[in-house]
Amino acid sequence: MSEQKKKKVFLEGAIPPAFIGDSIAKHSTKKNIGAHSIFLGQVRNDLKEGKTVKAIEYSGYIEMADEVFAQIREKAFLKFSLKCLHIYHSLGMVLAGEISLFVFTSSIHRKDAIEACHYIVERVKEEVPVWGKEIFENDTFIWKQNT
Amino acid sequence: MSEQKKKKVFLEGAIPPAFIGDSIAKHSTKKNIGAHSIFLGQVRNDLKEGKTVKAIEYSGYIEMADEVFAQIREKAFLKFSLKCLHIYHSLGMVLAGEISLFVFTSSIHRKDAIEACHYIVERVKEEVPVWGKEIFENDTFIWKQNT
Amino acid sequence: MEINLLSFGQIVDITGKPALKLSGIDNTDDLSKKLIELFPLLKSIKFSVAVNKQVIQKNTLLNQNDTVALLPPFSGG
Amino acid sequence: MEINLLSFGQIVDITGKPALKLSGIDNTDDLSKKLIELFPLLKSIKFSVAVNKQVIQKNTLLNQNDTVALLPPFSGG
Repeated sequence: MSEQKKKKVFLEGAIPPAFIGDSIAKHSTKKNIGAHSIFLGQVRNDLKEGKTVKAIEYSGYIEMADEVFAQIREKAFLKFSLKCLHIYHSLGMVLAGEISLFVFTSSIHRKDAIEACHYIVERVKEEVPVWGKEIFENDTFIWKQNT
Repeated sequence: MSEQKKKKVFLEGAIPPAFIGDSIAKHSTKKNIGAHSIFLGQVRNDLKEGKTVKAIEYSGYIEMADEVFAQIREKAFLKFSLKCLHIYHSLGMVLAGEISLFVFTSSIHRKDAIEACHYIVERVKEEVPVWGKEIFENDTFIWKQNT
Repeated sequence: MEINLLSFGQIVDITGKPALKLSGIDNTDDLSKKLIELFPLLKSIKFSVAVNKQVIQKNTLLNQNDTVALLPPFSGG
Repeated sequence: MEINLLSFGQIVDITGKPALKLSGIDNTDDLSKKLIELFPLLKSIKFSVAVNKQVIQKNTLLNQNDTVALLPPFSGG
């Protein structure tokens, strides 16, 4: 199955847990899959300079980000033996406790799914032009720094 | 939060995708979590000696397995900085395409959740007294071998 | 002296019963000999032995009512 | 000759606009100088430059209608 085509990655707002459950359910027809690996990024209520983060507002250079996501997909399929690969990232406001990144890899044997998922998460954090604005409870903000 | 207590791991039959979605949803109140890592084992319709696997029937030495799962939990909490850890394993019949293992780790930063999840999956495969009988479409069977 | 013997996985196919009681056996080496006598097919299978839920690596004395489990290679997950 | 300049993240807070047009600039080094003139606060920020969605590492010639993006450190995920 070719999955290298450009796919819709960005979702408006948080990624609902039921969306993740539904994505998993869709793979029950792919009976040669033996292992799924999933990474979820959740917005933390970090305390910074005495203020608590209540949400992150994500923005991106969408046209470029879509290309970078497609390149990451392509590299992952070349590097690992994958049956399926899905990446979703939020745009706009995501509250603390909600999910903003969903990476989902599937393979015959577990090694490929596990390593590919980790690889993709690192690539997304490093290479995709997306920015998070951490909004505090008093509505001031700072720009998020990835570590 | 102490999660080291003995927890219910075994579920009768397949692990439903909606159960996984619900488990994820429950973590939205834990707002210091920044990363979740999930591993899912799915039953494959492998072709062996010309016959197709239609299901795996799992059995276990439950009293011992419960102790081993508790030890794996304890080691994982010592080795990694985790906020949450859940492990579920099926007993009984799980059809090809259905899920039989669900490992779910959560941490502040992604490294801990990702490494702990991988660590736990390997420990479960190696140390937990559970056996899978691969049932073919003609109802003959062979005992599964882990790789 | 009586011990409880548990069989799992493919070993149940050989012993015929998931649980049985054996008497007159003092240690796990003697138990292994006795089992091979009773169930010669066990020779063809790799398995480990747990005494009271602990996998043992060497000969172990058995006490009244100990539970000994025959564990073929695990295949969970 | 006119180019399209896109700003993202905290750089929008400095340039004041996500998109603007600039003319009379031939290459990215000249663009950087011009931007520092127009927006001195840019000096305080680390950012990379993409020309037509490709991040550049060295001075790059600009053509009519090229899109140049100012990208502060990414913080997705």
